Amino acid sequence: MASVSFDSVTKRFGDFTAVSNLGITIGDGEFVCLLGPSGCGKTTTLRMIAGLETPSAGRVMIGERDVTFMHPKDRKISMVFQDYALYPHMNLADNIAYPLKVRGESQEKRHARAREVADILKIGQLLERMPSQISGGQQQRTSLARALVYPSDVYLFDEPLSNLDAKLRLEARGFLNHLQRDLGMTAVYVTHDQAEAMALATRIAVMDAGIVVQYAPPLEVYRRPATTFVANFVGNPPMNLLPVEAMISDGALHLKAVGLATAPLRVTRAAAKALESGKSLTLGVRPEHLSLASGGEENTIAGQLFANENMGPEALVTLEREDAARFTARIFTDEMVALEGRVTLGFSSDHIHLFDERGLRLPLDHEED
Amino acid sequence: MASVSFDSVTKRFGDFTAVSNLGITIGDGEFVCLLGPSGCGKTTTLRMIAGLETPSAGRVMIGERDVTFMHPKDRKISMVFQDYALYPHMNLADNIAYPLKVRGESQEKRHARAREVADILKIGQLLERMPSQISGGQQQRTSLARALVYPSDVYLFDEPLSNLDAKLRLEARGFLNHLQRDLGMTAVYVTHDQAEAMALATRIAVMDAGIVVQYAPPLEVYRRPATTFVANFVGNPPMNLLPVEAMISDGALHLKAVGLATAPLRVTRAAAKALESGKSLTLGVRPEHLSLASGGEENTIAGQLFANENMGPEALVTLEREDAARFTARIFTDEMVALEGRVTLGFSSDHIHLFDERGLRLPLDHEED
Amino acid sequence: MRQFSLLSRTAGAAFMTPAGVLIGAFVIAPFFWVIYVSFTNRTLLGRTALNPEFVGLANYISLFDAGSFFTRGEFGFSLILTVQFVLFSALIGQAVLGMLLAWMLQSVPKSLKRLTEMVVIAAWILPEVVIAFAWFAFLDYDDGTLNMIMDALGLPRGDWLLSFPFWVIVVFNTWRGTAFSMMLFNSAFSSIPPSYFQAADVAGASSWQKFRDIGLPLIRGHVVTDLILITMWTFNVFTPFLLTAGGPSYRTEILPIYTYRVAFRDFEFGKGAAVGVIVMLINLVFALFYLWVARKRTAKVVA
Amino acid sequence: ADLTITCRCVEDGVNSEQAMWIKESVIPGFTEMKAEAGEEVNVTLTEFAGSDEQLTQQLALDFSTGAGPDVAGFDGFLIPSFVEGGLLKPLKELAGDAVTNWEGWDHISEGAVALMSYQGEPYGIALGTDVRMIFVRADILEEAGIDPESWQPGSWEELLETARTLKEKNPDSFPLQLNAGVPMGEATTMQGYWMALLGTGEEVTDEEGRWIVESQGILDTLNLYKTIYVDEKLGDQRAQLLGDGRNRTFANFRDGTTALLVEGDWFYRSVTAPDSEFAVENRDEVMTWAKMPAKEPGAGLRGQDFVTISGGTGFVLNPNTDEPELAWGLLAYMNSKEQLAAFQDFQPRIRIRDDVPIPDEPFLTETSQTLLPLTTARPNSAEYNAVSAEIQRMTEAVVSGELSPEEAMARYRDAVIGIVGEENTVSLL
Amino acid sequence: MTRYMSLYFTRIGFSVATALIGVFFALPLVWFIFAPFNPRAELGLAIPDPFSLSNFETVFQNTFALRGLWNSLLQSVGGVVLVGGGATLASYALSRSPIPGKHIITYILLLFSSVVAGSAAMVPIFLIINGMGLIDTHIAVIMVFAGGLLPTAMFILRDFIDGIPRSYEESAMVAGASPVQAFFDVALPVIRPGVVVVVVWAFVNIWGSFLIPFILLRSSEKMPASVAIYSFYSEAGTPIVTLLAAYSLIYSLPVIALYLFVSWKFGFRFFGGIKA
Ligand SMILES: Nc1ncnc2c1ncn2[C@@H]1O[C@H](COP(=O)(O)OP(=O)(O)OP(=O)(O)O)[C@@H](O)[C@H]1O
Ligand SMILES: Nc1ncnc2c1ncn2[C@@H]1O[C@H](COP(=O)(O)OP(=O)(O)OP(=O)(O)O)[C@@H](O)[C@H]1O
Ligand SMILES: [Mg+2]
Ligand SMILES: [Mg+2]
Repeated sequence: MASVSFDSVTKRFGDFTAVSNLGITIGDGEFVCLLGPSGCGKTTTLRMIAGLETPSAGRVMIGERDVTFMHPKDRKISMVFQDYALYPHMNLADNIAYPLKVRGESQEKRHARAREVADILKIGQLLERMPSQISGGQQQRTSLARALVYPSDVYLFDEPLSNLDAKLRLEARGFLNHLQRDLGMTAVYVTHDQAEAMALATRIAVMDAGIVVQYAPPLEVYRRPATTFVANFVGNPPMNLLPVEAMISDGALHLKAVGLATAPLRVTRAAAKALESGKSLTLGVRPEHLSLASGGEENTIAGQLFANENMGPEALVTLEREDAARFTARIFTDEMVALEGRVTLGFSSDHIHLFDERGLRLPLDHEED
Repeated sequence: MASVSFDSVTKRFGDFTAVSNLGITIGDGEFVCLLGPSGCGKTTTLRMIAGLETPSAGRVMIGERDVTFMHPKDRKISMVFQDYALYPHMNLADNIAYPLKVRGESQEKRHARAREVADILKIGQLLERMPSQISGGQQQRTSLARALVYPSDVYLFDEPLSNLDAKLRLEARGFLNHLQRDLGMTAVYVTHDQAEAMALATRIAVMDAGIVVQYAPPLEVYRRPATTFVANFVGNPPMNLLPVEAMISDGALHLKAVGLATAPLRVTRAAAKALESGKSLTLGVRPEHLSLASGGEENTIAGQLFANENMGPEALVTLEREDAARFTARIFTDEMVALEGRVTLGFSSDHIHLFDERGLRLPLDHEED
Repeated sequence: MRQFSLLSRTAGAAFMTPAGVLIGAFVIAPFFWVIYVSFTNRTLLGRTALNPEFVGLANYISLFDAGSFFTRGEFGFSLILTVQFVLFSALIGQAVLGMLLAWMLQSVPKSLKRLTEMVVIAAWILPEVVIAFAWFAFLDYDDGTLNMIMDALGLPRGDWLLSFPFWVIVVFNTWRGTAFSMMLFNSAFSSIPPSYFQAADVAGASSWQKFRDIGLPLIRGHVVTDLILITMWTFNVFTPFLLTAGGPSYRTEILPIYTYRVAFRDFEFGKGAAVGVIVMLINLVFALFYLWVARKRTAKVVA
Repeated sequence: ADLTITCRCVEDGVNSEQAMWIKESVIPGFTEMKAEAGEEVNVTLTEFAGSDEQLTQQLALDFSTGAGPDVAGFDGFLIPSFVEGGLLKPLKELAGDAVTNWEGWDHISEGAVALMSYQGEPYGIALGTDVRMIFVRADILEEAGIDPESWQPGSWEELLETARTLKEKNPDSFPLQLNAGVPMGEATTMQGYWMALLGTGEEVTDEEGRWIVESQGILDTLNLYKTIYVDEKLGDQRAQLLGDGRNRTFANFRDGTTALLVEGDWFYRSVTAPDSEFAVENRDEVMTWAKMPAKEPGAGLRGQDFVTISGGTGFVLNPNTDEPELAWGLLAYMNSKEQLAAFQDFQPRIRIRDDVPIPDEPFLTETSQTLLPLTTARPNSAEYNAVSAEIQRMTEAVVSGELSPEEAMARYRDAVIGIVGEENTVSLL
Repeated sequence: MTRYMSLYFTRIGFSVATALIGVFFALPLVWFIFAPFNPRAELGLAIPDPFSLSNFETVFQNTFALRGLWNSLLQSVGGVVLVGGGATLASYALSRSPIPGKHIITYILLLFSSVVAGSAAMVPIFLIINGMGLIDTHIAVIMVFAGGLLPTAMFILRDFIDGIPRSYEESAMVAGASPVQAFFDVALPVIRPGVVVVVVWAFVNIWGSFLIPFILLRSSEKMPASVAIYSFYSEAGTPIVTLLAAYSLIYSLPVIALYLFVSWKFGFRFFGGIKA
């Protein structure tokens, strides 16, 4: 095991900068998720660790070694590919044992070890099959087995679960969580599914257009998203965001928007300084912090019912405001939520997020640390 | 709009029976989801409505018309495909207007109508683009637009959201929910994602190996799964199931299994008759009905911590029992759930499900109707 | 800057070497020899064999001599004939028939599909001497299979090789080469997601509409490749020689046969080489034309 | 030392007898002779199964590069163009005195030496020569009430008259065959065009060696073709145009569709020989021959009443052979009295040496005695080959009905001027 | 019900049309099915009576012709090995290594090869082979065929390889394989279906070709079947129909067998196809 660090790494493809001035460090034994929308440079970052792309500038270190220009085969890494890249002409045993084969292990030893790993991953009875003869979930585990068959400094995962269906994904996720707990491996895990990142990571690097916008533990990312981008990206359904106008009075902050009524907010001194009345801000409330309210009170928002999805233990109620903005509330109940027409949702001041006009988080009093 | 009904429909591919003796009716204006695991015959059922497969036996009716052998183009249906099937060489306008083109509408009329529909679906400004130049969510809406451009009796959807990422899927789901509410269309919707089915359907047909095992409204399916199969399939994470032994004493039912302690259950008279002591049953508890308990009490189950996934507003805690069975609890909290070693989960008798040895639901007293 | 790639430049060069050497020796070197010789009056026999002279464009000019350009047995006649031959047998014959077959094969019963593919491909893979002989027997005036059929149908017999020699080689070449286009289009069609066609079915499209609106536009890239290859091959096809020897009266003397005559009967290498170069230029023009048409259509669609 | 020899001959195939002779007589004899002289020689025969034309192509390429067999079968009329191209060397230059001193020259007539010579220098030795005539189906003439024994047309008109009679008797037949068209290649020029043209008193060149590009003789010849194939359908027009036309003419004769066929003696020796594909049943009874008449009596070349022409094939030496003396030794040995005599056992024929007895074959004796005095040869010119190809085109244009004789001749004129240059042509009109 | 028919009319129509085209393709070959077994075969179509193998007996006595088959096999296999091997390596390099202008290269080579396919280039090829001292050798024939077929083979294969995910080799390298190991262990087996197509195509081309062996070979022991078939021409230079038909059938069997084998084992098709 070893740490991985990026030293001002930039990667350009022609004119296009895919990753720009990256400087994060992944500690030994950490499980870091790279999270971000399609095309934001996650895969590129991962591939630079693997040696499948060469940085245009900067250095990549694994432990104490500068691996910037090292061939992948010399890096002591393992990687799980999104499409698994199982060799269609080898059976599972040979697929799993391939890293041992290229290292010149004897057939016997290889297969013994492959069986060992396969047993751990519960695919021991499939070793004679060809990849085309097993299910997607089993393929996923085979590719995992291949990555684990040989001790590596760093384990890399490129959206390994994205080809699985919902249930298998959940199962595999639990499995990975367990594995990480057991092995304490250093892992870098690419995903664009925030739930996956939340469930697995010790730290999440949220990326946007080649830049890491927040690098923090999952709950931190969830509770204090650094920007509107993160706020919108993390959480399912995403945080409701609404443009509001700031009004300072009595050292407290009032927010103004059509159909919105908020209680005065106490802000940190630093934030208060930066704020002036009339400034436009963004208000954020997570769906799970919204509840059905009777209307008219403080800290409520109202609109026309847009959709009402009852799904067993919870319901998603979406209202549409006059300005076409939508607000979704996630209500934990296994009763049928029957609604019609105008709907009012309430929230508590404790669960309010505020962002300035550049989209950066404004620390509020209740979360001052 | 029209209803759809199946009259003892069976579909065989060679020796293999894909759909067997299907007899459901989809009412006018209903939104029915066909839900089931891969290969259970959902698509085949849908394609028989569309006319893309011909039943081996039985009749398919749309409204009053027997359409069993009718060509798809004469059925007055619209269909949205899993991969959208947008023609990559036509721009959105042409894609959307294609059904009108084959009906010989003039270029002008076609485009006017395409614009109308596109505007409703908020892709009006993209009409000149090619499918490759728009996002997955927009592609999804385009394919929806193509299905809506022409008035149909029935709308068919074959996993239309499965190619979208989590966030877009959620958004599109809300959108469909809204559309259904607005248009009141008769729709048959294939999915293997239970959340989708729960959120959208007026009724769900849960299928297994070509047979409809339960056909009921979503909450009914969630609350009273007819079989272990349904119980396991509906709900995310799925219901925890555990083999137990029945012990009847004092007209109450006691359940016995290692590490399990349940309060005596009152069962319906009918059920009590059928039960004998020593019979093996299956106990089911949904993850969202499990909570952390201190151990030793009644209605608890204990085991070693297997995985602990904290994901913002909720955490999934999985324990592994000595017999390798796993139990997952879904805990709604946005605090970090810190756990180690042995874990005990508790549940209430109200939230217990019981199934007999054939997997069929045993009605319990608290849900007697 | 070192840049990672799956195969380094050196390894790539090493991988290229075997093919490179063979191509260098037996394609590129002969190619430049042909170009060079096309500017000389080199022959094999007679006086100019020992002292070939550099004659500039004389070979080309003489090929395009206006006085005899359209005369049978001259270059111009062959050229026009060949263009027609390519048009009818490759573009209309092989490509269209191949396309038609590939399209229909998508929806006919499996056994029929296999059988048809088998005979079509047999026509393609059997050795040309064998094929030529089979056709000879097929077309024979007195007892050929074709005339037997004509008799049976109550139609007049035809003296095919004599009365319609050009059409015979057109049909022959179509017959011989359709397999390639068929296979190419077949796999092209089957790489189109079936849902595209089903969506059209549901939308109400007929088979022809599906072909015109979806099938054809989507395999445009394959069509271009196919046209480039079969055009090139047809411009070079020598097999009709075995059937007609270019006759009667030069009526089937397509350019490959013409070149053969000039280079190997008359041993006028200079002139033969010039023909070869012109054929290559025509091939180039055709290829560029196909690519241009394909690109233009794409551009129009995008715009 | 190793020697290779090539000819268009294959056991059980083309020129089978020749292949047998070389394999069974020449090679063993030669190796034995050399072995006795203490020299180990290894001779192999490469049997070539393709066409004459293809063999020419191979030899031309081989001789231009130093590859190829040491001794090669060769058609005499190609010698000038090969020599001009530097692809052949005189025997004397290759093997020196051994050639000059060869005893065989004394037994070969000057005319026969000339068959394989150019500008007075021998480049090879002919195996033999041939003559051309009209082959006749006696049975068919008889059926039409013509006495085959005495039948000998004295003019083209008489020839045509007979043909007309036969055609009338059997309208589906094509009684007369005079080769024309491109597919038959040199067989058109030699067996067809020359045989007619000579009957007008002309040759292809004039006395000074200039090529005649316009003349009454050419027109008369072309008109004869036109009469036969276009106007009166006395001949099988298809056979002149199709790729396998020559074989059709053979088949026509075999089947009796054609009664009068102008061919060389090879037709008798090989084509219709018993057991061959075109064997004529009861050949000795139903097949006779007649001389080819001039247009009018006395109008033929040199004022003759009848005409014929000869060519010859033989063997040449590879100009680049590694073993010129030995190769010559083999060539000389092949043409020794013993070997040519041995050849008669495989195939009786008039041999080139006067000391090899003519076999007891009435046909060979008669034809050679009658026709050899009348014969002539093709011009010894490097351009002949190319001009001959133009002649074939010209005849094809006429027999296919595509061009009139005048038009065809005009095109011929232009083409020949293009080949040899205007200064080397002459118009006799 | 009438509408039901319309669907099936298309299908039936297609089936009938396909069958007709199939018949059109089969007709010229029908003669071939009968003639070899007919000791009195002529150009006319006739059911053999009696059915006999005597033609084959005669053919099998012709050692020259039999050796021709062997030579064809030698040259085809040799050529196929060079084409298959050379094209695989080269197309792989073109697809995977950072060689500049690699797209245009295949097109240019394709055009070059079109010139060389014509008979005009036989002369320089003869001169080159002669210069190498390889006239009348199998290896000469093999190399010339390989050179001529390689550009097209590369054109077909490169497209195929481009369509194969790079993650196969990438995963091998991450696992510790060198580029060459990755090629042989992983890429090559995955490319195989494409190589098979090229191999069959090359085999068929070489197997039937006349001109190149004819120009480059001299001794009858080395001539392939395409040349040796002329030994079934009579004294007069006409085909001996019976023997020729029998020999043609024998001569055709290997390509048919190869095709059947390949389509059974791998499925002979242009996977996804080659496209510009
Ligand atoms: N080889 C390349 N050449 C040019 N551009 C590239 C190349 N590889 C990636 N890119 C571009 O770099 C950007 C980042 O790509 P990357 O694959 O890292 O995205 P990602 O975050 O993994 O996205 P996804 O979730 O879609 O996989 C994209 O815009 C992509 O188009
Ligand atoms: N054309 C066919 N020929 C043979 N078997 C088929 C055919 N189409 C479907 N099947 C089989 O019928 C069964 C049901 O297929 P169907 O496509 O309806 O499943 P599904 O429920 O839609 O599954 P998925 O969620 O994977 O799409 C499957 O086992 C499938 O293999
Ligand atoms: Mg990626
Ligand atoms: Mg499906």
